Amino acid sequence: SKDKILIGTAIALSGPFSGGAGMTQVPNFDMWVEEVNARGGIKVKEYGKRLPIEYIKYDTKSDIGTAVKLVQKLILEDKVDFLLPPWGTGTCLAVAPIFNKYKYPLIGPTVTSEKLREKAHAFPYLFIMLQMPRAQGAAIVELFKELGIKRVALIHTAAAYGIEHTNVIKPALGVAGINVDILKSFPIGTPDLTPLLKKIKAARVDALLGFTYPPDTFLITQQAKIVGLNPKVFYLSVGVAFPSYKGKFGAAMVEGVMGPGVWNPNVPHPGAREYFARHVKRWKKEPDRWASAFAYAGLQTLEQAIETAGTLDREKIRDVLATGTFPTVVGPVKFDGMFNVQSPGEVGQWQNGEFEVVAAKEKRTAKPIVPKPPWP
Amino acid sequence: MLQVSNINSFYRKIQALWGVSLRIDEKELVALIGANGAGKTTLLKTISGLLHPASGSVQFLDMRIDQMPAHSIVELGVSHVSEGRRLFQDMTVRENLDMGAYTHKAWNKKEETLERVHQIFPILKVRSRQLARTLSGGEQQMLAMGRGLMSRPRLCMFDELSYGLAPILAKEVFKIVKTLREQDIAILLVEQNVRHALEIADRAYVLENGRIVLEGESRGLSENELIKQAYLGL
Amino acid sequence: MHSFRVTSNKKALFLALLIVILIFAATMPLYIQPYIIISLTSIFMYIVLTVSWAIFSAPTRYISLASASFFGTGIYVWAILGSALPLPIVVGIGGLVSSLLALLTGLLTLRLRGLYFIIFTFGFSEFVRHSSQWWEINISGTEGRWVVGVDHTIIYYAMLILAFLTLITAYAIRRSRFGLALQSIGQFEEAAAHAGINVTAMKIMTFAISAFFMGAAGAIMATRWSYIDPSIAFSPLISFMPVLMAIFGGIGQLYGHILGAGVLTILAEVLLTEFPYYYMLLFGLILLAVILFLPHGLVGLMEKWWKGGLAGKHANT
Amino acid sequence: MRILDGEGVRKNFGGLAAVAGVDFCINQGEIVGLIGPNGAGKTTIFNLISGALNPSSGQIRFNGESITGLKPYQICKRGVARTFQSAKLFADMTVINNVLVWSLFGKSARTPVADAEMEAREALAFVGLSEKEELPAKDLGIAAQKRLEIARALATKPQVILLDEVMAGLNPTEVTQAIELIKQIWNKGISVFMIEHVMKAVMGMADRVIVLHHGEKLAEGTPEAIAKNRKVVEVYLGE
Amino acid sequence: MIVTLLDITIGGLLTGGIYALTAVGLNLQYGVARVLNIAHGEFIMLGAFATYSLYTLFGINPLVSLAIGGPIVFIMGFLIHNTLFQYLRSSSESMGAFEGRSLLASFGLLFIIQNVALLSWGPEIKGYTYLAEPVNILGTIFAANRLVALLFAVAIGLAFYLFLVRTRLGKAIRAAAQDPETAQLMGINIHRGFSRLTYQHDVRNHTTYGSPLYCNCPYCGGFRGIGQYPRQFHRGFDPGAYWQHSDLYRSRVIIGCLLHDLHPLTLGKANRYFREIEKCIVSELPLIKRLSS
Ligand SMILES: Nc1ncnc2c1ncn2[C@@H]1O[C@H](COP(=O)(O)OP(=O)(O)OP(=O)(O)O)[C@@H](O)[C@H]1O
Ligand SMILES: Nc1ncnc2c1ncn2[C@@H]1O[C@H](COP(=O)(O)OP(=O)(O)OP(=O)(O)O)[C@@H](O)[C@H]1O
Ligand SMILES: [Mg+2]
Ligand SMILES: [Mg+2]
Repeated sequence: SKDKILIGTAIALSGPFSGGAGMTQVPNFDMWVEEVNARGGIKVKEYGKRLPIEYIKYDTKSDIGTAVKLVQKLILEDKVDFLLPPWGTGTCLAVAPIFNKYKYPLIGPTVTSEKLREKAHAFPYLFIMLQMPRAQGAAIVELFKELGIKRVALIHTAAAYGIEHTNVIKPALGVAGINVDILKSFPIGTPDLTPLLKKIKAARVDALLGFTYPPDTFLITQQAKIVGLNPKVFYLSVGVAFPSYKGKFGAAMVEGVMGPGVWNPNVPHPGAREYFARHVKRWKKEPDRWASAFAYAGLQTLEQAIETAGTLDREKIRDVLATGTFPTVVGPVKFDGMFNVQSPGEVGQWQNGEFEVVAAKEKRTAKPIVPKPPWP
Repeated sequence: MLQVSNINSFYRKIQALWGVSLRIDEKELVALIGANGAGKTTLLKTISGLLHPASGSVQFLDMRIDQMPAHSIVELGVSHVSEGRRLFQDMTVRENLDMGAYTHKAWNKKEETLERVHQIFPILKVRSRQLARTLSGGEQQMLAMGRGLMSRPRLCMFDELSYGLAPILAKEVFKIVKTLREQDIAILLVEQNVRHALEIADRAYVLENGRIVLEGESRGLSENELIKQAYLGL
Repeated sequence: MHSFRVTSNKKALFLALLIVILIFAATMPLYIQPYIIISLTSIFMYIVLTVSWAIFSAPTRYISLASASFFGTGIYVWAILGSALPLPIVVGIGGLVSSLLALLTGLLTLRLRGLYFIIFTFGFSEFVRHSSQWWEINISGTEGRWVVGVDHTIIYYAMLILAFLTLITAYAIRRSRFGLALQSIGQFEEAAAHAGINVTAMKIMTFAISAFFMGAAGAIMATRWSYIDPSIAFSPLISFMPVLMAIFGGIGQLYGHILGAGVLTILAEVLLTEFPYYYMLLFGLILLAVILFLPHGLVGLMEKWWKGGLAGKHANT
Repeated sequence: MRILDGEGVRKNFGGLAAVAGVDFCINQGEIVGLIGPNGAGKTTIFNLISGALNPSSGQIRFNGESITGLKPYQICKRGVARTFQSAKLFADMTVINNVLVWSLFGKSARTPVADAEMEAREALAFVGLSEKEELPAKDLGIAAQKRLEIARALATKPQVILLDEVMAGLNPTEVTQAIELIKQIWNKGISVFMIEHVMKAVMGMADRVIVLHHGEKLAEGTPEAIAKNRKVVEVYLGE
Repeated sequence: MIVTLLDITIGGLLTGGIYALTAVGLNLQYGVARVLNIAHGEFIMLGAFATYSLYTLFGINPLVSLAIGGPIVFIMGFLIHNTLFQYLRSSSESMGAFEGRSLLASFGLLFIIQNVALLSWGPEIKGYTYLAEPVNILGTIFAANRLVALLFAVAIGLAFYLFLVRTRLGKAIRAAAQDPETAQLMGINIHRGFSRLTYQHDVRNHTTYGSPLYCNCPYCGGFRGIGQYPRQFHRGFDPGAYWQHSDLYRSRVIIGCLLHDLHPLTLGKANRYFREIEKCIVSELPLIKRLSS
């Protein structure tokens, strides 16, 4: 008989990924474990009682080799019952085969890759919470069409995230009759992008569309202000939805900036507002508007799947995951294949200090402000 | 002026000097003679403070200096031109000379001293901006001597004075050393050209296996049979 | 630095020890838990990296930071050929391609000494990473690649054999005329050239040999990762770890490199799993402590014990 | 028979012509002295012969074949060995290993290690350093370092040996010993080209002396003639 | 046309110039103190975080906190050098051994500093905006904070350079680094710590251009520090030739900046990766030629 559920994770607590992991995943993991244990644990019918969670957390140092090894350690040596997902597309993809081999469900909040579509049959244990590039692309194109955008500058960080989004959205823009005037990539962490921004300014495009990682997102925002680049639509990616983005630049400066998301406490899902409040109370900081809530929703999904299956048998739990619907702070999660139907593409925009949903149309919490107001 | 009394010096556990005593008076030119490995360099290092004797004392101008750090001894007016030149290889000729005059006293009169050194070794002026490492062997020797003089010492110790110098220059250098006395500088000279050394020195000491075996007026010593045999190659 | 001639006594001891360890290591997967096998594979990997790094860098005193580029090249060779060819062949090809890359690097950088060399080799591995990234984005149109995975016992044996080969090669080089030549290059390159040693050829050749093992190690390790992209494959950490491990263990002795790789790998894992939040702090402090108190690395400590033990025996008799 | 000769050899350092078009030759079995004031360009000539530097212009031939532009190791393997003015020893290696490197690699044919080791011992015995075989080279005094330099050069079994001031820092008795040593080298059939400021050695041994001044050849001739040459006395020997 | 040229030149100076100055710091450390400081970038990160905290918590003007932070970091560098590196040096039998050990030591420092920063500031990216105002120079626009950082860095770097090359004390530092024993014979008190001065300088210099430019995280140092070694190298990294061939050195700095200036030009034409590749090749060729000749 069992008196606890052993849950482990290997995630970046240090190294370059730890910024993202420390924003979107680690606080939610910790908070969820505390909450579940406060409730007395997860109810498992098989044992006829609530089983508290024992939680093991290892640091991958942001190194994929280490991540792979630690996941093996958790499975083979610590013999955990469940694993929580690591941070980032690359790491998730690298550990996915191991999760599969040992039949551990992987509910990943920060993995998005079109490459997975061809692999779906090979990874029955992989479930993806966040929107895929195709969905995000469609939402953006839809929004641009509505706003009458004709010419865009498309730039991206040279990493899987940026490349895949670009590959997907470029043809979609073409189909919609929107012209890509400038298409450029740059390595993550490039120290100075003013030349590129000046060029975009000179081209007088309607929209800047950037698939960027946090360091570049921050840099471009600052430098766009300096060179006076202020197109009608200003869209950057990972980082825009972070509270620290608003924190660094101030609400006035980020007003009108768009980014992917989106989740905010005003979404009409049960528990959303309460989740937001608990997060702020526990960590003295807001969750980001991009993947935090999805990470938390993934944990809620896992919890519900265990309770529904009424057992710790992971094969059965997988089947529940693959077929069930789970109400969460991001809405009812349901997996179509491995992809979360609750996560179509969404675009957010900073308006008066809140990151409002502006696309898709039916999910709007506010109307888009276009053209973007001038930099303060 | 300098009184070395009964010192014993060691390299870790190996004793290199055994009860060595030596004296230099004002304006005196003293030669130190000995075969390779006799301990000449060791004695010079002990005086200049690079080594500290295990016992015995070194007095300079009535001050005990045997446990003083080397840089303080320099300030008292002792200059030591080391064996093997030991130049600052990646600095220019001029900068090496500047470093010779590092002590406050010497720094104030640097330009004046420099002029004198340039007079003695004109080539150093020509090569001013060249890196020390690219000088020819003899030029390096001249630079080492020049640098030693830059500190305006009261006592100047030369280890292997004429090492690598062409004959004409070696002769010249011996003359220069002699004239240094006229500028109130006492000299302790280690030199393999024993004949020459004895010619210009007032007194000389002979060091063998870390012990002083002979001392006296240099004229007398050059007649000494032992010296003739062992050091003059006669 | 080691002496050219090794006393037969030491040699016999070394051989005996090696054989015992080898038999033990070869039978290990039969009775040991799988995770320990996986950990041992990592240790072997670092032994391969450190020893092969030291084949070139220890005697010549050229500190190379290009290891990542060789290791990563091996990884990519597996990623490209892994599904088509059997493991040993791909590993061999991985080694050869890395050697070729090392020849190129060597031609570019081995004329430089000291800091220049260090910086340039590091620059070179960054350059390789950028180039492969450029290639992937612009030519392959993607960034990451799926890699064919292999069972962990097979990886273990492959790495064990590679480690064994690396050690034998390192030992042979040390004992041969090459070892002496490399050492003299490290001591005074100009004099070595005048002694009739073709310094450039010697350096480049050794550099390529050392790269061979790194590339082979990369090809083997890739099988464990299942997904790679250039920043995973060419992680700069791989360039630094061998240096760290060799100095930590004691740069002058072959067993120092093994010791350094073994101890640091285990230490890192223990710290990482036991103290996830203070891991680096403790790791840094331990590094500092070793540097401060063991000027010759772990080898110094071992030798002290060794000598202490002998002295103790003498005292008793 | 000419074994080593240079024709119009020139080396510029920036604006300075350290060697300004010098002709020289060494015949089989000769001892040739190279003298001249400090900075005259003597060491530079050795550097040019041994391949440490490439001449700005001119030709150097060994046994009638041009060796200009060859690498030091090639020149060494052909049979030209040198010593350095300031000893360039492998400081942390033992004395015997210092020599072993030379005897292993310095010859054109591949020498078995055992033979090379024997030759290294021989060379050390020859210069009288047998007792110090196992010391690290950095523990040697200056005189011993110079001997080690010579032993290393000899271990390559050269046809010509270039000696750069091997007598500097020796006292007269030691100079006499060194002269004996060089004579023995010569007895082995090795031609000697030596830079020296110790006149006793040059005048006593050399068959011919070349005098360099400001990178140019000032005079050449028998020791007796050179000793009397007015110009040489003026710039080099002194009155 | 003139505007573009100006844009390129000043833009290049702003980024290339700061790299070049970081290179000077590294140069000094290695050339004078023989410490190959891998933790170089960590000090930048620390400086940046310090000014960040002072600014966000107490609203202290970053320029002011430089005046406070400078001395603090200076003292820190002093302590690190005086205890750690000085000890390593005196207990190492040769320079080669010291270099190896100091490399390992700076790795130790790197880990410790990163961890301390991680514990005190958390892993997220932080940042603030200061002087992020456009400045118009003859028609082209630059960020004021970059200009200010550059000016500061240039001033400090230049002052220290002149100190080392021109003054009595500066030359003594270099002499002591080359041959400590002989330096003593010149009357230089090597134990009073000269080489540490360079360490301090280096550390201090970093705090200067750290902060307002970038957003910070505990790993920004690692990226900037280690990652920049090669880049810095491409921009005039030349310890050997540094002192005596100061003209050469200067020209390398300028070349470094020019190289960086290629950046806007090439960005207009080709992919950024080509530029990285091109930089490697362009900057390595002349150096290799020079060293092999
Ligand atoms: N650093 C050292 N460590 C150990 N022993 C040393 C050291 N330096 C010198 N010795 C030994 O001390 C003795 C005296 O050496 P010293 O250099 O003083 O002799 P010297 O008379 O100057 O000889 P030379 O004419 O060769 O310069 C020698 O036996 C030498 O081997
Ligand atoms: N790399 C260099 N750069 C500039 N000048 C140099 C370089 N190497 C040598 N020289 C100069 O060339 C000249 C010749 O030097 P060389 O070493 O050949 O002299 P030498 O005849 O051997 O003198 P000595 O008898 O003093 O050793 C010297 O004046 C020296 O300063
Ligand atoms: Mg001596
Ligand atoms: Mg010479």
